[in-house]
Amino acid sequence: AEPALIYDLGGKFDKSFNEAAHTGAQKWAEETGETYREIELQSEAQREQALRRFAEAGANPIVMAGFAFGSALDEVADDYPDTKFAIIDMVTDKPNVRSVVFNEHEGSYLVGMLAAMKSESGTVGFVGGMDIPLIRKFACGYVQGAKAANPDATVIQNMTGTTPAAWGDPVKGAELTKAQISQGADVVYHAAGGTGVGVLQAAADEGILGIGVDSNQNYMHPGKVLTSMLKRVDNAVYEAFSAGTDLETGIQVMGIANGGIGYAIDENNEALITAEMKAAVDEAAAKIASGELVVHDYMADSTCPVE
Amino acid sequence: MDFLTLIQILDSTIRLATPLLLACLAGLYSERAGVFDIGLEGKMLAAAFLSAAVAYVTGSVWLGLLAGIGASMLLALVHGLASITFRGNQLISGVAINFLAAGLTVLVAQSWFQQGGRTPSLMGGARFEPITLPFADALSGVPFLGPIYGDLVSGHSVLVYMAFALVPITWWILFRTRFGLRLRAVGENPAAVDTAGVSVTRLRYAAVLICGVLCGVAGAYLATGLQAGFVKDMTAGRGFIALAALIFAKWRPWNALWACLLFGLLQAVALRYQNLDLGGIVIPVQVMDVLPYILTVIFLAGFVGKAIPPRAGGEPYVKER
Amino acid sequence: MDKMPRWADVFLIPLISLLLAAGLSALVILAIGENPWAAVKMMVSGALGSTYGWGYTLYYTTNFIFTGLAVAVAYHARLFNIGGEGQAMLGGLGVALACLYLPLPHWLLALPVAAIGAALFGAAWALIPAYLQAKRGSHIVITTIMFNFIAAGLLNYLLVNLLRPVGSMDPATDKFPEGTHLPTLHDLLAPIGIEFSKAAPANVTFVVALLACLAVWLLLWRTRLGYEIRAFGHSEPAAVYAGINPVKITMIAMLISGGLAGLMAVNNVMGEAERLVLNAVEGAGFIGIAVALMGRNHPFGVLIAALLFGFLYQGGAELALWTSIPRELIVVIQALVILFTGALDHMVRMPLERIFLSLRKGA
Amino acid sequence: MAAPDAAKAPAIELRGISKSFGPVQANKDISIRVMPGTIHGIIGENGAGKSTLMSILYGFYKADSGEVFINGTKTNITDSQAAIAAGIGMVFQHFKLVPNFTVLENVILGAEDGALLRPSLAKARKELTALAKEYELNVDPDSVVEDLSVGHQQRVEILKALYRRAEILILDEPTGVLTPAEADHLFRILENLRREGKTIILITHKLREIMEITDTVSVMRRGEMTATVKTAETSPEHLAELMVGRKVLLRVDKVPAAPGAQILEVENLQVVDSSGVQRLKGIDLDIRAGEILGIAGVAGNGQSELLEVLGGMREAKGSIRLNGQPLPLSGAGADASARRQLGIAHVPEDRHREGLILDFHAWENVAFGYHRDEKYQRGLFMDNDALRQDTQAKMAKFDVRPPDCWLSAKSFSGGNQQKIVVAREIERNPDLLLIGQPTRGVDIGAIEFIHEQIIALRDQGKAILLVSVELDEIFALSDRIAVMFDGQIMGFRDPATTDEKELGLMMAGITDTRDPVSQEASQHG
Ligand SMILES: Nc1ncnc2c1ncn2[C@@H]1O[C@H](COP(=O)(O)OP(=O)(O)OP(=O)(O)O)[C@@H](O)[C@H]1O
Ligand SMILES: Nc1ncnc2c1ncn2[C@@H]1O[C@H](COP(=O)(O)OP(=O)(O)OP(=O)(O)O)[C@@H](O)[C@H]1O
Ligand SMILES: [Mg+2]
Ligand SMILES: [Mg+2]
Repeated sequence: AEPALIYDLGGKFDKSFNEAAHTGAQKWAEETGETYREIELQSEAQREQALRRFAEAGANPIVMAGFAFGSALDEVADDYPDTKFAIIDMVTDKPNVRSVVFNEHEGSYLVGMLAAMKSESGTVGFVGGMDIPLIRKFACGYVQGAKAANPDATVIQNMTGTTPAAWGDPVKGAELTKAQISQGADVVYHAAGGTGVGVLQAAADEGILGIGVDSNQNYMHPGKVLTSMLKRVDNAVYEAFSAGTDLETGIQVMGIANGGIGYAIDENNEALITAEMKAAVDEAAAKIASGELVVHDYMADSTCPVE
Repeated sequence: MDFLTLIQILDSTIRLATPLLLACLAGLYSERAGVFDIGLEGKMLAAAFLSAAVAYVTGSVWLGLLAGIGASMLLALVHGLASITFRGNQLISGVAINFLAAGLTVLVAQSWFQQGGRTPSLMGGARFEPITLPFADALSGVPFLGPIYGDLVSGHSVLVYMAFALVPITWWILFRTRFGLRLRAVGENPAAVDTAGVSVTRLRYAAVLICGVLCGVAGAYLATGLQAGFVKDMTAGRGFIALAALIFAKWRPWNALWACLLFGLLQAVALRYQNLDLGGIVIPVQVMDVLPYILTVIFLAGFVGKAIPPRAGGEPYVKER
Repeated sequence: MDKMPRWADVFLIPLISLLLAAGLSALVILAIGENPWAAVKMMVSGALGSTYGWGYTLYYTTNFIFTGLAVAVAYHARLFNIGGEGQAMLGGLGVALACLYLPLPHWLLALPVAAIGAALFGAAWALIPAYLQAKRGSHIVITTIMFNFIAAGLLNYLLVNLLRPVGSMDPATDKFPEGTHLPTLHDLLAPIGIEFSKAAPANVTFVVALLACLAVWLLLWRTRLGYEIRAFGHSEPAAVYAGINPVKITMIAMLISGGLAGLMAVNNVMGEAERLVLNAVEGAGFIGIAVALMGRNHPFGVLIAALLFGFLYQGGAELALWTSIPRELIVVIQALVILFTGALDHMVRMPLERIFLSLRKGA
Repeated sequence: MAAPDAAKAPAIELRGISKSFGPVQANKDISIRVMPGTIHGIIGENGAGKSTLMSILYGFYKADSGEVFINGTKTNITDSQAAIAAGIGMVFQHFKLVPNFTVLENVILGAEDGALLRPSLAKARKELTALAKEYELNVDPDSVVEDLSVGHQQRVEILKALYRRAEILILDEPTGVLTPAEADHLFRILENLRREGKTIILITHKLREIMEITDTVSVMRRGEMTATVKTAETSPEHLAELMVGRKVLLRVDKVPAAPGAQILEVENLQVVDSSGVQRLKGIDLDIRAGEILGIAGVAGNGQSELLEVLGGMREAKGSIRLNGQPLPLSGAGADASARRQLGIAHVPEDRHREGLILDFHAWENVAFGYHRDEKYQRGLFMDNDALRQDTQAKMAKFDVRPPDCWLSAKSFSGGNQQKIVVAREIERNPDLLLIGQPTRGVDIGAIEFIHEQIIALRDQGKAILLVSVELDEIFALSDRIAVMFDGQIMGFRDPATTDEKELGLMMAGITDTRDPVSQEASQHG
């Protein structure tokens, strides 16, 4: 059966989260020469219809990019016991569902270190998308990393909004970034989906550095993006598609240890990252992978040890 | 709130007020001539898309601007056809134009760029870059004046300066020229214009097309100045806020400037703060988002001042004895 | 003397407008490199080719009946209510509050209670624009536009800050309790031996919508109130002459209109999502304008037009799913229908009138 | 064109002008010649096509066929611009002024000298001063038009035309809205213009005005030009006959009134309209059973407001008693339906605006205002069958043609529409009938019928308040006449002992000086 992929509201080409999912699906399609179904949601209310329509049409497995599918999937999963579902960023406890969650705090920790090491002002910024625990998890990891690299570092944090619209508001992303720059930030990390396009744009326009998220966004403004926190949604989608109808259900945690999380260095940003920065970060990554260094997960107890 | 933050917020206000101001002045021409226009939003949106698309394809933001104006004028023409030539309901026509733009932009963007209804990001010459005014750098060291001139006044794209310059120009056109006299007359009593031997149809088309031009600039600014590309529904209600500002301004150019700056300020504050803490009272961001609309309703209710629209507004001109 | 026979006015003009809209849409599809004929076939099979398709078509139809009736009732009082979107949003709030906070053990009880909640909240949202129009002459089109935005802000605030269950990331209410779940067409038709798709969301609210059509027809053409609404809509000075209170009629017509728009929430919030999410209305309030214009503001016309738009909506969703034609195609069609039946009415009408005039002279 | 020819050529010549609006033929093959330096009157009943013809001459409408010659030259008047260029100016029945512009701005609108306003305004200011002196056309150039009196607004219209160098001036019913004094002033202006060699076309209903000022007069009837005669060679009676196509009886047969009990008593009635203008300034009147009180006056002097207050369409201060019972004048119970309950029926002045819902079927209109009556209800619903039967009966009795209750009101002719309204109100058998302009725009046959019905109702012992701007109608029907001016009643007169002249002066607000004379007159009578 054809697999299917449903993107969240930010849209397939948000250059970030959804686009990562798309990349994974494309990779699978190119490698296998097979086809898949996909749809971009236009509104909250369509989640269930999209899910059902694919299930009705016999798509299998059906992958959903985004936590917001949780409740729709809860509804639908039981009605199609023979269909396998995979949901990203959310845990749904159904026998035919694979829940893929990422240790975003780990990757954010790494880019936080890079940001603090690169910053000349000692102030770095964070622009989140929708204000939800998941994004706070990014922020918290980032702050921890920055403080680890420079205990005196100041981190300015802003969230874009409280609704899914916060994923697709580049104007607001840019304005928030400009505000942070005026407060002294010279590196700004975003975890804001399509909104981040505006963040990186503003950073580039104002001559400071941005940090991308989810996908490798270094190419968007070569030399102006310090790095990108890689959340290998593409791998998750690729794996789910590859597994096909034999998809293993249950919870799958993707972290530094299993290559699900990382940071990006390529020709667009190699000049920005010195050897010692790289060494420091790689060391931390190794420690996290080995369990020697534990980055606090905001979602574990809804608190963050550092501000 | 310290001085620098204030400058930042005002700076952001100017950027955000610009599309409102352009659209508001656009509406002013149309409505002063007696053609109500709730299709500002749609015209801006169409212009935003086509300007971004053409700027991307050609790499020239000026060509993009022209294309955006063209798209907006095309919709203005439809509005003119419906409300002037075929004497249809201007409100319904406006509603239709908004939907037409909302649908067509995504449809065409999707088939053109295959990026889920958006254009690729614009780079370099495909965008309006900020202009640094003379002496901005020289003055940057001066306290107080430096930031005001250097950050607040200088450093916007050419369209911003154009929008602000349009306020006195519009005033002058409306109140000091023959065209303005006739335009205002046709919005108050078209029969007077008609019997004076001047074509009501031509005047109204002129007004509607000027409205199209300005909406086009507003849309182009959104996509190529404020942002770097088109995304679906990127006007996000700005056309309606501009309409609200127009009512708030009682259809007068200078008032329009103040109204748009006020609404721009509200947007700037809403962008910057999730919740605004005013000494213990926390104003949620949603309140700031809807404040322009609430203010307009209060204003419309006539509790503060009275908004009297042009008398012949909204009505097609039918010859009567 | 009428310029045209009645049937031409009632059927021919909307039909021509629709054909024009369809023709232009086909051109748009061609322009973006797709095959319009294939698109139509896919829409028909997707919307009408299975009980699953029908289930969605009727589900959307139900929404559009309510919002279309809302526009139509206001229209008869010469009020252009484009606040259906906001009123339906608030209707959703009414439904959600009723379902979440009232003990409703069975749908037979839950349905009327939620319906009352929906209608009350929808009507309440029409109240201020109605009052301002009636008492202070504030243009209802502008105020209802503003109220759509205010409704979105209000709902946003409530869902994010007050109604979202603790620990949830979605800005949405909790699931409604089991007792409030409405029977779907599957549940309703199974006892009489008709196999209807279980997955489709069409539910008992469709029947309510049909009843609403009938009720609106009776109201407008068989009751004193309807008589007064229509008289007021035709001429306000005449209404005053006849002792019809303009303020009262404006208020009542808008309250009924807002209530009808609010009732839509019974279908989408209670019948389908079973919780209140952001933007649950999905533009149905605006489609109501197209539906009412197309249906000539007559309840049965609204029913037909709502079916048509239900078909377009579901067919469009299918298109978006299986082709690269985005769902926005429906928005374009909707826009063209509004344009031709509403704003460019004279363009269609004038040549027709001329034809009929010459036919009559010839005869 | 050679000069001697021009001297003889008519200033205006129309040949074979026809114009129809859909099925209505407003002008049929009309030809007319107007010599330069004369005042040419056009008279005709309502809807005869006078305004249409003039609008064609002014390029406001386009004729279906026909030709226009100005000063002997065939002129193609495609639009008002062309008419203005040909030296034609027109003062419309409803002024075409921009209310919130100043006089100066209104005058230059469309006749500006360049793209900038300043020079045009300065030039116009100078020229207005000159014109004002020359023709007694004084208005303050800087006042805003909406603040001016009707008479002054009309002067602005004339100034507009003269500023555009009009040699031919058309005035459409210019005195309908003027007081006699203002009308006299207007006529002085017109004579000044004639003296300057301008050509004037004057449309009016008033035979007196025609006789007073015109040189020649044309009569129109049902879209056709029936005659053109020299004013000096005709008489009002003759013109009236030409207008309606047969001998007109200016009297209605009726027996003398036998007034009974006091039905309506009005004391100190005051009305202030929404813009703060006082429309009624303390009205006192009473009407007895079996009596018709006619209210005469120039339109706009408060008659409409009086009817509206009595009919419950408007709030007021003061007191009204019906059959001795005081009526509320504001709030609940002061609306039209409450008044109807108490036995007040009302035939409104404007049947299109108020009396009928034009898009409703005839049967729906027959209940209009009475739709809450018990007999039209069946449970929750309206009893449409009862309505239709009722309609059919009334249509038969009042000879409404065609007697089809399914036709929409707009498909009936004016006279039949008015019959439907009158039938509805009279058949209710009211104690008091308010009736405004009962025969405006109604053909002569229907006029007689409606007049008979009104008299018959009086003879049944009902009280009737008649408002009409037609003095003939007032004289024909009234048992007593009250004259309104500026929101006040100038006095009551007995129709048998007064005359048009006296009423005319009262309508201009002049009573004191005339009072002894009128008493004298009544002693003679
Ligand atoms: N714009 C129009 N559309 C339709 N019918 C019209 C129009 N203008 C005039 N008519 C009709 O043409 C006929 C002649 O009207 P016109 O106004 O010329 O009469 P009139 O002699 O000026 O009457 P009045 O004395 O009432 O001013 C009438 O039947 C009128 O209803
Ligand atoms: N004898 C008749 N002559 C003309 N039309 C008739 C006749 N009998 C019935 N009709 C038509 O039948 C219909 C009766 O329906 P109803 O009275 O409810 O509607 P209506 O008042 O015409 O309004 P609508 O057409 O909007 O429903 C009308 O369309 C009416 O025109
Ligand atoms: Mg006339
Ligand atoms: Mg007339």
